[in-house]
Amino acid sequence: MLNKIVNSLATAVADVRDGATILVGGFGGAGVPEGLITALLRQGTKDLTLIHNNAGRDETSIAPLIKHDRVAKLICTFPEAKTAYIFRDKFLAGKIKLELVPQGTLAERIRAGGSGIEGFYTPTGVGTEVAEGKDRREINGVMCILEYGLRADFAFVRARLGDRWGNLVYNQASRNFNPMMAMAGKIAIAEVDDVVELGGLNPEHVVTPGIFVQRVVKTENLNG
Amino acid sequence: MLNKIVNSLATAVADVRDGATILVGGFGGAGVPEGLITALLRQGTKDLTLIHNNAGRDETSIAPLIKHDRVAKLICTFPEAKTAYIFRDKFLAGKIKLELVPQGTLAERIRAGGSGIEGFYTPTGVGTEVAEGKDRREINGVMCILEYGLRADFAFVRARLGDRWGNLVYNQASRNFNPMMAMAGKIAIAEVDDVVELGGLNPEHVVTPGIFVQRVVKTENLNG
Amino acid sequence: MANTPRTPLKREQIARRIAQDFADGAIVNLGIGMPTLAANYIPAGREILFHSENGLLGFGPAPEKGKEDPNLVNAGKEFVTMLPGGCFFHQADSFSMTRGKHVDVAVLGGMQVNPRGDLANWKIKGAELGSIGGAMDIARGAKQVFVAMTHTTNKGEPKIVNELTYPITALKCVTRIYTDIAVIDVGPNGLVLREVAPGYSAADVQAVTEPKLTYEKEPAVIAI
Amino acid sequence: MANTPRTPLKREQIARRIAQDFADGAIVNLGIGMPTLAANYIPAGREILFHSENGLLGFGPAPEKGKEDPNLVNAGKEFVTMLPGGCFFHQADSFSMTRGKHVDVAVLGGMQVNPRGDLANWKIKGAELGSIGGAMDIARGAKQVFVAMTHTTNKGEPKIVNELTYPITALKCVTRIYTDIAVIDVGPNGLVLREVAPGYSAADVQAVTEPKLTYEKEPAVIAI
Repeated sequence: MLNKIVNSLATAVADVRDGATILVGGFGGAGVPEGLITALLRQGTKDLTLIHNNAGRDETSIAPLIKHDRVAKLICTFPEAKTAYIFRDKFLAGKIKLELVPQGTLAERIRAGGSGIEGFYTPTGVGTEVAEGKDRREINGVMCILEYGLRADFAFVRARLGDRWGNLVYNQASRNFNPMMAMAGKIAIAEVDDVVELGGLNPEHVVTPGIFVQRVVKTENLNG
Repeated sequence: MLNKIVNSLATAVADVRDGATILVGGFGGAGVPEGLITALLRQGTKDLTLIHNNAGRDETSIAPLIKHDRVAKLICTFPEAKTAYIFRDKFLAGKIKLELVPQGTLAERIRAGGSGIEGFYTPTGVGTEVAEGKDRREINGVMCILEYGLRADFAFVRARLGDRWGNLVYNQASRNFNPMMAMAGKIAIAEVDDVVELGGLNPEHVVTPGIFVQRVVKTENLNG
Repeated sequence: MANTPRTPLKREQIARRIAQDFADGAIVNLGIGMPTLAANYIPAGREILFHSENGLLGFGPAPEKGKEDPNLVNAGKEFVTMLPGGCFFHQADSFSMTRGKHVDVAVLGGMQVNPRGDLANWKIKGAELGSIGGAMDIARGAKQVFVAMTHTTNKGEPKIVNELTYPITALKCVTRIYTDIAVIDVGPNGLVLREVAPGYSAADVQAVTEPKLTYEKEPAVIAI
Repeated sequence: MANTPRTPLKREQIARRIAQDFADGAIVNLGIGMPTLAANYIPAGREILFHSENGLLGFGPAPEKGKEDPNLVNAGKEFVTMLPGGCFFHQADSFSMTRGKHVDVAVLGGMQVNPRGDLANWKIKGAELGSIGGAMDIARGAKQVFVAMTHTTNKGEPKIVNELTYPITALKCVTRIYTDIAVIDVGPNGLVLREVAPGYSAADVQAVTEPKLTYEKEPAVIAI
């Protein structure tokens, strides 16, 4: 029987090792797997590379991992924000590396990684500092740069409902990066509001087919 | 007011000109916009380039257009089939050109075209005749070939329901190529079982957001 | 007109002027800050669909107090509502929309624009950090890019310059510039002054604009 | 064993043998023809998820007579049903699954296989036409590729050869070969004979196999 349900957040992240690369879903405060992040903080892993749209949001999202020096490198699109003061201090102190990626390019690189597409040519970033050192090619009269697919050891995603085969549906704008990240994580772990019985999700409405998800865990309030 | 509803299949295809390139949805018999194809046959346009998974299915799907010598070129994945005898005869008589593309590469080329991605590196086809004349590149130890985004003047898609903003949902396995084709057609025309009021589709369940669709038309039985 | 005192537009007035240029049925992406205000001034009788790069199309105004949903936010992390016909999608699809030229108009903030329509808006010159977010993809991909900004910096330096000195967002993307004192088109032969704020002459605008402006006759006064 | 008459496996028996190698919970894609039969022989107690490249995961057996739905077909255009937990998706997502190494096992028909695991199965040598369909993507992308075929051609020529003479489908993809007389692994050092049909010796199999087979001891008889 194919059963991807895991009993606790702590169990779900127990095998994340030092130096792991982790895709973390969410955009601002919506769709961030806060429970998995908290469980990982308690688990103690360090030297992580995180891939996430933002650089933390006050004391939530990925900020606690950055605050406790667990993150060696961050790949993100929007590091400069009032709410990302923890990242800013660590960055200026030289304690964390940053790779800055345009948002659409980040989404596409992750999708490509999960799809076995090794690289693609995009017009986004041409003529900007993002293009520095990258291969250029003109196709159909459009100048493009070459970007590479992005995969990770783990993906932490946040969904509304999941079943034991790993099928997921999301909650409105909290969908954001989560479906692509599930595709590109070798082990994709979905933190869900609720687990439903197999057949509880309409086959027409499933957003992430279970094939992309390795573990499903019901959210818990670890700070309560 | 944004109203993409068109009154008849004939009106929907009236401006397709000789030499146009058309993406035609469907896989086998599922999800083929039969009404739009029939309307186009009556409209009389010729020298078409069609992009479709198959090469016609007995006397249905794109076969009537091929039979009446409207198609100058076909880009497809599965031309050799018992049911594609009309195409076979025309091809062997030198009356239609063929570009053969692996199915996943075709799907991805269409999605890329609709997404402003000009090209991508895929491992599919390496070492085969599909790779002949194509740029090669090894990325992350994986040998790949360069494939290009594919766009068309029109996309003919088949959906279950549509609204006046162009939002679409499909019917089970008839989804297949239709969503990508809607993305990549400059003018995407959706033939639907029924038109619903705005708000009649759940925002979580829309498969093709209306931004990708230019015209929505209720199906008609043109052969009745 | 010689008697009218020079009256630069307020932020809300710039936003109102921009909104007049949204065609009925247009799909519009509004950047954070002044651009977002344009949503409040849609001329009566026009239906505009707002796209937000975090995965929304067809969203509406802020919810009533107490009805905010953290899973329903726009790219500026503001609470929004969904209109009938709106839908959700993931970020890869969202940037297929922008990169793939499906969005009619993007309104972006600006730090500098040059006569070729190159835009700088994501990072202050010499800053340690900056946030790209969706800016590079959206500036490159929207069919029309409107820039909303004050005409000069706090120190009175022109923001419309011959050559960008701030980090570039995208090349040849801006189609129209809206400032507190002028509306300027980016044409094939450079900048064309279309409208001025009350009390301003073309010469007044030219005096705080580095590149040469052209205009056929004394430009119209912005209707506010 | 010397007394057992040589009894090559029937198609159904080959399919049954293949199905024994599907691990519980495996995601399996079955090619058209003999591979499809394997679905009928899943060992008791194992839950297998079938993927079809036209956009289905978790489909079940053929419907009752009279309940066929033309919108619910697999890649072989056969009518199927959906199991609880099944879902639909478009073809670009479907090939993200195969190309992106998310499918555990693909079972494909074969025309020729060589000791490096290169496969030919889409076009007869010298034919005017052939159909690639999803074969190149699936052969290249599945984690394991099982080939199901008769051991020799109608004329008795080996299909397991030193060098392919038929058009190639994919390089280095086949992991195991199931024929009417043997089960053979493609190992790092070439072909390893694992099992033989009743009444056959290793020497019998070698006699109709062009490359050298290795085996540690007289191989086991296929349990049918």
